[in-house]
Amino acid sequence: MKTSFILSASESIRDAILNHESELESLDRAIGDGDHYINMKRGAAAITELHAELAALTADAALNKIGLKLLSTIGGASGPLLASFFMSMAKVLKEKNDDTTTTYAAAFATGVEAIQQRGKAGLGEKTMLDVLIPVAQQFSTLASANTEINAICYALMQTAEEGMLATKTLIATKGRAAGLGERAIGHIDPGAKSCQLMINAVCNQVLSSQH
Amino acid sequence: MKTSFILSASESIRDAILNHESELESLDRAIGDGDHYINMKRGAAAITELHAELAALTADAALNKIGLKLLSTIGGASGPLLASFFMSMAKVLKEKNDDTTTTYAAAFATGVEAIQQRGKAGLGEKTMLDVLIPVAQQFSTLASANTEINAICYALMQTAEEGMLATKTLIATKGRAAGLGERAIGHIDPGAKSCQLMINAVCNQVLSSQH
Amino acid sequence: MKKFINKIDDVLIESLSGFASAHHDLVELNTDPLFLTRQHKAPNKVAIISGGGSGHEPLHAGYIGYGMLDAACPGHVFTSPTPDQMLAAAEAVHADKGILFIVKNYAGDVMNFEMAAEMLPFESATVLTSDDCAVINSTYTTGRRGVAGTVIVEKCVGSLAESGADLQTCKALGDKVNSRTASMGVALTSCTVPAAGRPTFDISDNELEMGVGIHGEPGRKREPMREADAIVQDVVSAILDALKPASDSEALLLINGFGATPLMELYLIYNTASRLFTEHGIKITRSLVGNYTTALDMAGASITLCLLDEEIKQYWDSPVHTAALRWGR
Amino acid sequence: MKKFINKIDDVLIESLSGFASAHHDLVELNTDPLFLTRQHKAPNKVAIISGGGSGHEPLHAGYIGYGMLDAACPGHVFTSPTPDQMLAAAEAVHADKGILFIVKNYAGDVMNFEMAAEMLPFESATVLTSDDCAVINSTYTTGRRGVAGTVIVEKCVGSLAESGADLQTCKALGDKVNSRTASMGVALTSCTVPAAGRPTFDISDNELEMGVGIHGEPGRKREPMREADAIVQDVVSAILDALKPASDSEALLLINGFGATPLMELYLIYNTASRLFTEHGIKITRSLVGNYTTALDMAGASITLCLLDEEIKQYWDSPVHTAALRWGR
Ligand SMILES: Nc1ncnc2c1ncn2[C@@H]1O[C@H](COP(=O)(O)OP(=O)(O)O)[C@@H](O)[C@H]1O
Ligand SMILES: Nc1ncnc2c1ncn2[C@@H]1O[C@H](COP(=O)(O)OP(=O)(O)O)[C@@H](O)[C@H]1O
Ligand SMILES: [Mg+2]
Ligand SMILES: [Mg+2]
Ligand SMILES: [Mg+2]
Ligand SMILES: [Mg+2]
Repeated sequence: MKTSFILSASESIRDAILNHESELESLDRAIGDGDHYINMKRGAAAITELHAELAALTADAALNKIGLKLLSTIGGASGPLLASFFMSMAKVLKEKNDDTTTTYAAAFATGVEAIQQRGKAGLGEKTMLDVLIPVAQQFSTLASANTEINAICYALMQTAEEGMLATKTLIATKGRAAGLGERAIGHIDPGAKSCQLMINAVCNQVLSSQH
Repeated sequence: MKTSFILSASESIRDAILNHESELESLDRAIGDGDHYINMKRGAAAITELHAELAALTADAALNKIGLKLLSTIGGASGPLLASFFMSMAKVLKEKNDDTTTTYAAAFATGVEAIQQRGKAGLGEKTMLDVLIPVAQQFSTLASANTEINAICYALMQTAEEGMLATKTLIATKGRAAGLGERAIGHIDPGAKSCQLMINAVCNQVLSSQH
Repeated sequence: MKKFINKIDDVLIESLSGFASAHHDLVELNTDPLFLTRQHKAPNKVAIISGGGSGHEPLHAGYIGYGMLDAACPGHVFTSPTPDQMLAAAEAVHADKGILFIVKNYAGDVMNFEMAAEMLPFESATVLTSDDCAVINSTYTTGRRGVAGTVIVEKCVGSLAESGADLQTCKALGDKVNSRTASMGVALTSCTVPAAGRPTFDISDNELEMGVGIHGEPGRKREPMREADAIVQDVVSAILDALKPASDSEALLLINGFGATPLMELYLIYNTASRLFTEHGIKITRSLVGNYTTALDMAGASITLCLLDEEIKQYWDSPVHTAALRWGR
Repeated sequence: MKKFINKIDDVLIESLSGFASAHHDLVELNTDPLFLTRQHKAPNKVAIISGGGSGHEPLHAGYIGYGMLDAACPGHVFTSPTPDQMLAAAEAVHADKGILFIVKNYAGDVMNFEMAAEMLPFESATVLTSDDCAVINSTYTTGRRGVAGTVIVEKCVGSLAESGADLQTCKALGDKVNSRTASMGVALTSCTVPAAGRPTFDISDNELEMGVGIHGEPGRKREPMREADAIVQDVVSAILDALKPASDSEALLLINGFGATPLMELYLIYNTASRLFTEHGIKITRSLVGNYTTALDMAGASITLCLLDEEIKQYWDSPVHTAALRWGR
């Protein structure tokens, strides 16, 4: 992976977040405390400020730095979770940076596992993991089957979207919405939404770089 | 003066106050603290409760008791002022209860003087005195001229109304509205309004007892 | 109107009962007439009594206790108490050195306390507090209103009385503290008197009421809402105009919330106000930030500056043990 | 949104600067990373550090000082602070007996403090407070939230630490106090996060939010507004269900305002709650009424009951000297 890809992907992510201000804000207002958009925006802005510094690093070092920066910037529940994701992903890439889809799938899966461990949560608890776990699984499956990168991107975007939408009918058992019981039903989880947005942004970045 | 007259007059006063709830309330909200109606209502209710006890007293004793009761019930600025009025009036009637219009005019004037002393205020300060002072003066003048009681009543009601309306264009220099400066202009003083209502009620009481 | 109340006529007594029960080690409640006295009546001291309309909590009952008040007479919400309350309270707490009434300068309070003082069988004196510089003083008016600065007067006089000082000495300190104190308030919303059931005044989302009184009385001016620094600047200027402090003065800065303003905002105001006063050469050496003289559920705050001298500092710093102000014991 | 603020991004730092300057005798502010420490660092004691999202003032910075916290890490409004803050705070206050983190049980706080603890070069332990019985505990959820009961935990543990107790003893007391404490809150209005600029939730004039969280998170149920006694009755029942106290228990009753509720109403709530608990055979022997764990400008209140024993009483009663809680010195 090239560091320049990380930089442009992080810009796409930031734009995706900024473009969904009112949606993210109202989702967290409905079943959380209303700050998810602000948290994500603060994180994205901090990474943008870091660009010059990141540009000089290898991809894994850049991802690790991004993780550390998010850890000290976002706060809330999403901060340590996303930080763990990037730092764990960085570790995998540091060991084996062979630029294969399988390696990226493995790195992604390791990142998602780190989120699971940090948050002690799994599938079906109405969190970002309802997007991330299915995406990680599918990514690994498709990568080991040597699926072409464009096809992988389309598939992951669709899975992310499905996972995000599926949170709507769930009762939350983790995070702030866990206090809500039945009242959480009918609302998409904000973290699931922002993860779907980020996956979408990165996939589109990959797709456009293929042309 | 008969105690029974005091009792029925106090009922007319109470009704007049209760019938002007929203007007009194909004006047004090505009240039005061909004409690004048509540204060007057509390005072009127306390006198109603006292009726059985008052009925057994002479007129002057009843008026004195009313003053004391108002003193311990109304509070605010209007409480001690109205209490002083009734207690001073009672003193005059105790000395000379000859049932002449001149005596009543003198008693009324003494009551109004007590208000002036207690509140250290005079004419034109946008208070109840802008009703009471002109009424007291006119009452004395008409009484010494041996004017017929009905004519006196009509005249006093008109003077009270004029005094009340005149407060609208004044700047307040006493009471809560004194902090307002120019902003008090355009609002009738709540205490002036309630005094006008009370004078009206008593005059009508007199008029109807003449028939 | 949404409030934690049952019957409107019972709000005051239920609230005072809760207060007396939560602080039964400090105060005792008498219901007819209504007044509160200090537990552990101190012998041989001037008895300090305050009171006024309710709705300004913790003023005054929250300041009953060692080093401050001996009794408080609460009136109905925003309505002066009546002389029978002061007489009964005085009877309960007098200790042969006379009674000092501390009264906020409002026509109603002044007259009710005055009548009580006239009827009182003991020696008494009165300190009228009049720190609200929103109301321009003039010979034609009843003068400035007493607002949050009253707390400073009560604290200092209370501590002096504790030391056994006589009535005139206590009154003199109260008058001195009052004369060195100026306050001004700003409201962002109205308060709602329970018995009225609706806001005392209407104010839109882009307005503020500059110089508001603690009963929601309109102030100097309805002004456009603006950033905190600009608002604080105007209040600070009014206070400096009123006190005209020498440039090396030492002062106590009190940021008082009116009831619905978060501490976060009060400290932000403190930050700006202390910077502005400091720029003016004033040394802020004492501070108090919180809800000390409120106006029910009004959003807003007042700024109070009290110019200190060695005597005022001494009595401000002395131990106090009340429900709302406590240090040194 | 009408608030005393300048730029939204500066609210927190300006407010904390005001706080640090008003209480410079008690606390010191560090800005990068953001944390506050106690002046007069105590030698040879467990260092107690708390923190969490801002907007709950005086929690936590208001509880820094003798007999309570050594440091506090404020996050952005309603957002957990980050591990670098805890690490720097720990570095500043550790005194060779380890660090005790007191953390309100919210996913974000738990994870950020956990990561800090993992990175910490000192021994540490964590007390998770989880007194909010609005959230029914179950094996599937992250469990109850930590709310106003946190103040009682911080007070007792802080006093114990002052006596020189070791880390595990301090943690054990914290866990014990927490397990004997239950709270539940009711909101009448929403709060408005400055950065959001609009109320977190909509609520009409005849509704209340039963079991609301201190960030304006929806609670158990949206219910019709009703009289105070009926509301308090429901909250008291939930607390009794959660704690199942023996009928001769002794308890501390805390009525906590969320920021915009007048003291008059809080004491009225105290009056009803203490009567109801007493009817249930519980002896209320300690009390605290005021704004101790707020949610910005939310109107509402929570009720907290803490079942006392001799040990908890001893550490509750011990001297404390912080900006928001002070007695005995
Ligand atoms: N234990 C957890 N595991 C995974 N994701 C979680 C967990 N707790 C919370 N989240 C995610 O974090 C999101 C909320 O993030 P954010 O609003 O930034 O933080 P906070 O909840 O602290 O305000 C939720 O929507 C959810 O997706
Ligand atoms: N010094 C005074 N002299 C005469 N009347 C006064 C004086 N001060 C106030 N008032 C009258 O009292 C009225 C207000 O009474 P009220 O609202 O019951 O008491 P408060 O002003 O204490 O709330 C004013 O409208 C005015 O007429
Ligand atoms: Mg959130
Ligand atoms: Mg009035
Ligand atoms: Mg009044
Ligand atoms: Mg949050």
